Amino acid sequence: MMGLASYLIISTILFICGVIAILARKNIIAILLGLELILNASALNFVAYTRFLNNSIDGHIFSLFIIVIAAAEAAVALAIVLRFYQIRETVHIDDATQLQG
Amino acid sequence: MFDLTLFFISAVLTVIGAIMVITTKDLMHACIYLLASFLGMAGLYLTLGADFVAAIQLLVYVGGVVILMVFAVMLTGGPHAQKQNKFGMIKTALMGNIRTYTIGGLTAVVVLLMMVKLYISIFKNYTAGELPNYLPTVERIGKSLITDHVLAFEISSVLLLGALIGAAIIARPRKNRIN
Amino acid sequence: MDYTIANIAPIVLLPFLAFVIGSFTAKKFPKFTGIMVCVAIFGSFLLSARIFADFVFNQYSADYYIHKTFTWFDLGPTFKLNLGIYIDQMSAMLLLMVSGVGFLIHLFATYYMGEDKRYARYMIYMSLFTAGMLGVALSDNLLSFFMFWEVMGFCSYSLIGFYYEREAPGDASMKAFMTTRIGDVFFLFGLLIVWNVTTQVNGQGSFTFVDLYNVIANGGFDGQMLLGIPLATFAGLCFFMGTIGKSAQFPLQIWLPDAMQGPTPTSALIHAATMVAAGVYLSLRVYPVLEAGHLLVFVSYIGAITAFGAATMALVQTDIKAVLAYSTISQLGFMVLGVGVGNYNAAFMHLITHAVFKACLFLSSGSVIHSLHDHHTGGHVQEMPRMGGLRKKMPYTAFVMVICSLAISGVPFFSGFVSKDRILGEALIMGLKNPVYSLPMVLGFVAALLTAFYMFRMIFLTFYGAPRDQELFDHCHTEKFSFNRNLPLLILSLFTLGLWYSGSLTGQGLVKFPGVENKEWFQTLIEKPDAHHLAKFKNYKSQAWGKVDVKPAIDFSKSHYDPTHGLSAEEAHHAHTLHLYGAVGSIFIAFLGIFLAYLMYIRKSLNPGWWATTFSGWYQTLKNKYYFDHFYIDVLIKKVLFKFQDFIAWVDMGIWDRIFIDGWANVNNFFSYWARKFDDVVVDTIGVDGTGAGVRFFNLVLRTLQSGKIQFYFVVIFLVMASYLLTLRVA
Amino acid sequence: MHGLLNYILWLPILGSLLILLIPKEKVNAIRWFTVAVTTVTFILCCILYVNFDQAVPGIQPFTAVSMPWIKSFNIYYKLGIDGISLPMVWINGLLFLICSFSSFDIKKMHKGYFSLLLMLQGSIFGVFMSLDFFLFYVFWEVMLLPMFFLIGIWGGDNREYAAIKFFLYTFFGSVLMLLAIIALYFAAEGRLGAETFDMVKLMGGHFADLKLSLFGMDLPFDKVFFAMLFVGFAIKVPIFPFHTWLPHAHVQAPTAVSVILAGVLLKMGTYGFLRISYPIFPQAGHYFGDFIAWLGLVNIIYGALCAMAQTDVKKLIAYSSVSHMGFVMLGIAAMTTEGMNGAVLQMFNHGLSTAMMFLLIGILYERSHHRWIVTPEGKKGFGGLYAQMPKYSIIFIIGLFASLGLPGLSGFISEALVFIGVFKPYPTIALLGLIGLVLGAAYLLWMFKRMFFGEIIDSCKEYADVNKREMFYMAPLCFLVIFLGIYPLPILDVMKTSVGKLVIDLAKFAP
Amino acid sequence: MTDTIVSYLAKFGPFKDLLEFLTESYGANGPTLFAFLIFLVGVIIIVTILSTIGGLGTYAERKISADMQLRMGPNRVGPYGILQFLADGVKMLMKEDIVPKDVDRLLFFIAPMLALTGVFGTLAVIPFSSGFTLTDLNVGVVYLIGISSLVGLAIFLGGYASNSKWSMLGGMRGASQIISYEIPIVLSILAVVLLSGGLSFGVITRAQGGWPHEWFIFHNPFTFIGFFVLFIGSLAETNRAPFDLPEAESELVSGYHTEFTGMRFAFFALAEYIEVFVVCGVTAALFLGGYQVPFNLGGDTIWGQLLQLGAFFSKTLALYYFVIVIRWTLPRLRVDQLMTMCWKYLIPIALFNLVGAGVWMWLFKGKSLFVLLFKSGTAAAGIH
Repeated sequence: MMGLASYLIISTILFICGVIAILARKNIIAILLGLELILNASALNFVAYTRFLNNSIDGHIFSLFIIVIAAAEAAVALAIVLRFYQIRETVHIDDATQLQG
Repeated sequence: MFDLTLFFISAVLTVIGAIMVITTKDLMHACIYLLASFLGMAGLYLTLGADFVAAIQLLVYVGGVVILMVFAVMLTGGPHAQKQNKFGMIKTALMGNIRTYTIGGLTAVVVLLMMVKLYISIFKNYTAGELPNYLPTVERIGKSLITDHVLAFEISSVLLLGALIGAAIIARPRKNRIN
Repeated sequence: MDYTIANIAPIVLLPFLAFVIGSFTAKKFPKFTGIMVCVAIFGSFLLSARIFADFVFNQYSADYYIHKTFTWFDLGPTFKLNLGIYIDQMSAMLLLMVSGVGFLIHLFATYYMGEDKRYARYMIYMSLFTAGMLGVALSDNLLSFFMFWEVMGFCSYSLIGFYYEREAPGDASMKAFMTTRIGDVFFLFGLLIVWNVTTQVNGQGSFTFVDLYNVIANGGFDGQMLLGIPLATFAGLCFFMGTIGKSAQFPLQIWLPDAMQGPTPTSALIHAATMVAAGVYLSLRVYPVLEAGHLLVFVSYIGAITAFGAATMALVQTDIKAVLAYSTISQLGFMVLGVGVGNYNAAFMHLITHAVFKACLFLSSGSVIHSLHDHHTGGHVQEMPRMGGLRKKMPYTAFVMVICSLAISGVPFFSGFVSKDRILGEALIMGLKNPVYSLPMVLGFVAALLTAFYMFRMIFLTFYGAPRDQELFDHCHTEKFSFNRNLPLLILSLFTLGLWYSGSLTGQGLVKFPGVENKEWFQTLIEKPDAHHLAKFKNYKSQAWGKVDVKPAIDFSKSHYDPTHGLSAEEAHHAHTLHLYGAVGSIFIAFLGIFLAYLMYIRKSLNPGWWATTFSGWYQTLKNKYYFDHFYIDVLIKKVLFKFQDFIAWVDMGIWDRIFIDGWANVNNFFSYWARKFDDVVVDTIGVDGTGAGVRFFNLVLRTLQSGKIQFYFVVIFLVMASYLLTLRVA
Repeated sequence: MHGLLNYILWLPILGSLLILLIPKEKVNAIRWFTVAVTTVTFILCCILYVNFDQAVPGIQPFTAVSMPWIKSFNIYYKLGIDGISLPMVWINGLLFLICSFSSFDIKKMHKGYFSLLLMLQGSIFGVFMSLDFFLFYVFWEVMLLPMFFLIGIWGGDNREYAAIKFFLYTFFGSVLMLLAIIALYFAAEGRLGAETFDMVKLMGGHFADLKLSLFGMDLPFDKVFFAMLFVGFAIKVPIFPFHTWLPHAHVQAPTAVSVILAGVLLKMGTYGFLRISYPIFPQAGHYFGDFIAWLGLVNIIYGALCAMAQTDVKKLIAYSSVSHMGFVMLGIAAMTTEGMNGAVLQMFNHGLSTAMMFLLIGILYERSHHRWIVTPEGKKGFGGLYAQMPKYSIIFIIGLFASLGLPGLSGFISEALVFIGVFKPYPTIALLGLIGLVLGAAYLLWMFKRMFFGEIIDSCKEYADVNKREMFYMAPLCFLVIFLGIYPLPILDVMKTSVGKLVIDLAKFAP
Repeated sequence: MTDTIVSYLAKFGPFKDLLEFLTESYGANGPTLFAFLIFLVGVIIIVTILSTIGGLGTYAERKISADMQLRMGPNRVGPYGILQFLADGVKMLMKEDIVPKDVDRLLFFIAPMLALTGVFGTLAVIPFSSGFTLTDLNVGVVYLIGISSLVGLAIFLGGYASNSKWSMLGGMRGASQIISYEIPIVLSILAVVLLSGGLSFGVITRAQGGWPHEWFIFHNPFTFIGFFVLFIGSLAETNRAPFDLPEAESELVSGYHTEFTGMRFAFFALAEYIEVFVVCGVTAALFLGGYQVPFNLGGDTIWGQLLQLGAFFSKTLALYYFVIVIRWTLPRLRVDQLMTMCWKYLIPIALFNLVGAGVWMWLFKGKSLFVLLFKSGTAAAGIH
């Protein structure tokens, strides 16, 4: 029951949920939530592979770095969102199109 | 048995949390569901013998990221803000509609196919064997971090510092711009 | 008597230590400093007196000397610099003279400078000077000689410029230093030649006199040329340039009159008794080189011209010190003339006697000047036209000054007669023997005449006749005897008597005291370093500086007086006869000079004003010092040197730096301008911007894809990733 | 004892970094910290001096430091001193100690100033200590940087011009030097078996018969690169006609920097001749001997004449440095024991006396804020200073006479040694060089006369005499100038063995 | 998982027999199930005791403040009014559960639970004694910090869900305060971790000794400062005075729990008081030797365990008393002062301490100041 497959299924569900959150939501923060989900899905995959495929510690370390990067990304992204909100008074993703070609 | 119980509780928490994140209409609730999902993830890590990762998951996501998210949600509107800003834009964006969910769903199906294809190759080569015992990982991670992965470790520390300063600078209100 | 470091070195070190200690105590304890300096020099005097007594009374051999060396520094096998002391009869006498006269002058200075606010500083400068002069006397080598010589030059500079609140002492001190400096650098070059020659002969360079004599004795200079001139001549010229500079000989005599800007004791010690005499002493020390270089005629001409020219200039001076200054130059000229005519010991004797009476004269004039106080200007009076009749006010000074004037004029029984007569006598012999010397001979006699005249002119104008400035006369205090004002004068005047020098006390002189044996004294103790004398240096070895004196292995027999001075009997008779003529002539000349002065300034039967107006051209020439100062300063320095240096400086900054160095910037600008043009037009506008324009065109087409909607991008990303992964075959 | 040179070299540089940590308002802390660092450095230099074994020719073994730096290019971090560099190292320690006291007068940006000063000291130490050519070059160039800023920021009215001129000029020379260094590096492979920057290995005239093909001509390798090194060092010395940066730099630089510039920096050029040019290209050295000797003579007389025409005191002293460095060049060109010893001693003594002069002018400038002997309007700039500032004048006299070479003060012995050394090979030059002595006395005394004698002019009446701090840092220099004039052995003894070895080595290659 | 109740009991013979029996009859899952049961019992005991202590905390607070203000304090219910907290508790249970109209219901319900969960979660790793520890996680410290931050989230959610300005401000203040002060706390705990070489409370406690000089607080100057940093940070973490800005009565009515009544309010209050106990206990375990008894009196026996419990509780309660005294002594800080204190003073000091402790470890091979000072004392050296 607690095999590799179950973990991979869980992580796939998380990933798919993340993708849907990213594509379906129009609120930037909600999109960030989706990103977190995707990151977590990959981290879970790493740890799961470590457990089932080889017993080296590198998978753990990789997921640790993913956590670190997620934290940094959350901090910076939210700061940008706040700044964006201060300037534009909106968090609608389609309003952030200043960089269009 | 204890493990199995923990696995079930965690898995359910994770999956339900994740699904609720994409289905709920309230952003604040989504955050709380995300928290649940993260807690579940920590539990899953524990069942995988990754005690340190679990603890860090708890520390970073529960103590840090979710609170940040919640803050951000609160600062960008909150529950009872006006719906429109001075440019006439929608202030608190919709949490999606049929069209976006359709696009998302279709893409998700494609991604799912892709992942399935990936997993097939994994499972072809994978044979379930004797699983190793749970061993404390803290020391091994620590040694590994300052020997094999020291460069990545240092770079990530610089990254965090940069993120800290960057976030502080970006988010700081510029006094002369306030009307 | 044993000589050790402990009883020779203090001769120099005592005054030097007094200078060092005095530099620290001068500000707080000026009186103490003055006394300490006097005591230190008196200590030197005692030590010198012991050496003098030892050499002159005990050894009685011209061959006896002490020479000790120590290594100053050592730069490896080929270079070792030894310094040391060399004492023979000549240095022993010079030491006694310098320390004795120096002590008396210091004593006088405590009176003369006693009220000055920089009294202590004055005394320590004098002390340093005395150390330098004693060092010169003790030096065994040209290098330390040169070093002490320059120390004296520095002290002279400082003391001439002692009253630095005024401009004139500044000018005078600089002039003095610069003029002597010209001689000094030639002296330094002479040193280099000596070093080189000794290196060639001995394999080891040396500056010592004995090595120099040794080299000359071994013919080291023979056949060597430098810049087309025989090396010995070159070296001799260089050394003699040192003499010319330091002893104020023609043509570098210009600094000495100006040096009178210093306080009077300074003039007495430095510019009359010792430093200027050091130049002559150098000539005497390097006499063999002069002789080997065949320079004696040249030397005698320089000496005679100086003696005569300075004497003529002294005729028209009105400043009491200026008269003495020109007289000093003139007497130095006599000494150099003595060297030139080969009368070695007469020249040295004149150095000693002149030091004594000229010091005395200067001190006396100082006494006079110090007494005359002008209440209008607040300064002292030096102008003779404002004096007159002062013998009533200051009898001691007047007496002493008359005695000394008699001595300098060459009146018999005074020291000046003894020494000057011998120089003139020798000049007469040479002049008669060799027509080349006739001009120096004539000039020498005329200068002697003029000397007597202008000295008594000074005496008469100062002390006799009626007071010409009554107010000044009235303010002048009547002289009271005091130990530091009059005692030095009296002691010095005592030694202007001829019997000390003429050999009368030892039975050599013409005037003999009954019951006195013929003993060695001046004439033969100071032996001319001729070939015979040099022979003993041929195998000479100097002693290392040690604690105990080791006398030379040779047992020197005491010298006997040789009336013929090593000449054949006939020659000696001839010389003696001529000497007698010369003596009679010089007595006559001296009295003639005094008589003329008497006629002019006491009897007033000859009017000096008439002479001045009649020969006004000559008078102006003499007043203007033959236009030497004008030529040197206004023409050579201001017209030539200043123009040249300004030109050089202008070339340096204006042409070389501005145009050639900074000009590179323009060259650079030119190239950089064209490089920039090329860069702007060809590379940038056509190449780079052209590419940009091309890119922009495609950009217009492709930008529509960039909607800026992030979710669109995500979709694209996912689709592309998926499409890529879906094409992968399952392994 | 083995790491002593490391400490001496890096202590000032460390100090210059640590100063940056002191808040810039705490001016006194910065000053005294600098004094502390320079004091410790100076004490270390004294320890170095005490431990020096004068019997050993060449590099002292106890000082040798050698470790690989950039291994792939055979570049080593190699330090060591011998009798030629020890006096320079010592005087560098001393002068910076004195300058740190003198720099209390600085008015702005203390932190940067003192930091740069210490950095300058460290880099100069590096030049005098390094035995690896590459390291030498690095320190040589590093030295330019603090110098540039020190002149360019804290200098006089025309400071930017002077600083840029100094920098570009010296840099031009350095580039030629770099070319020679690289050429030697590659030539060493053929001659010594391996490419190397090691000065000690390169020495010994290995490159005499190499040919260099340039613009289609076959040129002798050693002569070409000797000439290039010559230009590089000559600019630093400075030798006529490369001297014009010096008056500008000196006049514009602040006092302490002038002192360092004249006292130590100029010696780097002559040190380069003694350490690099001559030992590596002895044959070329003999070949160019006459030329260098004549240039030295021109330096002496030309510098003296230019000095005489100046109305700015500092410019006058700057030109006098040109003149005095001519003596050093003359002594080096003579290639005799006496001449070389005299040259090295002159480097040291000139460091002392000219440092004194610049410090004294700095003290005066502190009071007067101008340096004109005769102002551009033709009036007297100074007058009667002797009466106004008696103590100052006494010190000035000591410095002045040391500068013009009065026996009994330090300058004389070295000049005399130089002349003794020069006389044998070049009697004519020796004779003409004497003109320089006369002119040297002339311009200094003339300056002294114009500034110090006579009535006190109105503008000079408020000048205070030297204060205790100024007395404190002038006293050691006065003492040294007099002491070394009477007893030069402390310096002569340490250098004579090394210099003697150099002379003997050079004599082997005499044509 | 060495030092837990189960492992402690496993040292006794009868328990082993019981385990063997269970293994025979129920297979491998038997002992696990039994261990789970024992664990459950332990949890119930601890939660009960701690809830009591939390309740008593309110009583102690009122009594001590009364003492300081020369009042009587509660004195009606029970002897000296000691049962006052029970009375209060009953009152709260009986109260009407008011849910305001515009609140976010989900969050309004979750927030108190979350607070209590966070606090109770931490109890799992608190080392009450060498035998009586629920679980000695080898990442215990990290776990504790992570799980206790749920309280901060709970406070924020409470403030947000109430849909009231006061609550909102209180919640925001609480959250920002808690995440800020977590940094100095973690840094000063890391210094201790550095010294002891482990992340579990057992390791850290065992690295210390019974005597004060063996405690980490006196190990070296850096830990001495670190103790105060941790203590100050803990005060801020638990929103105690002078850092009680989230519930500042005078400004924000009652802060984040203004709208909560009845049992929900009780949860918040209880969570706060238990958390104070928890942080005090953590501080005691990290710096003050935890449950260590001098001479290791009693050893593994039940008496020894009781002595250890006594030692732990006495240290913790002493700190608890100190916390209360501080509350009634110092005035409240301003928000900007609070942040200045954290970011400009505590964090640099904590960083400095961390580096300093590292340098100390490297320089002196981990010997304490005492050992260095009295190197010859074999007793001191032997204990390390």
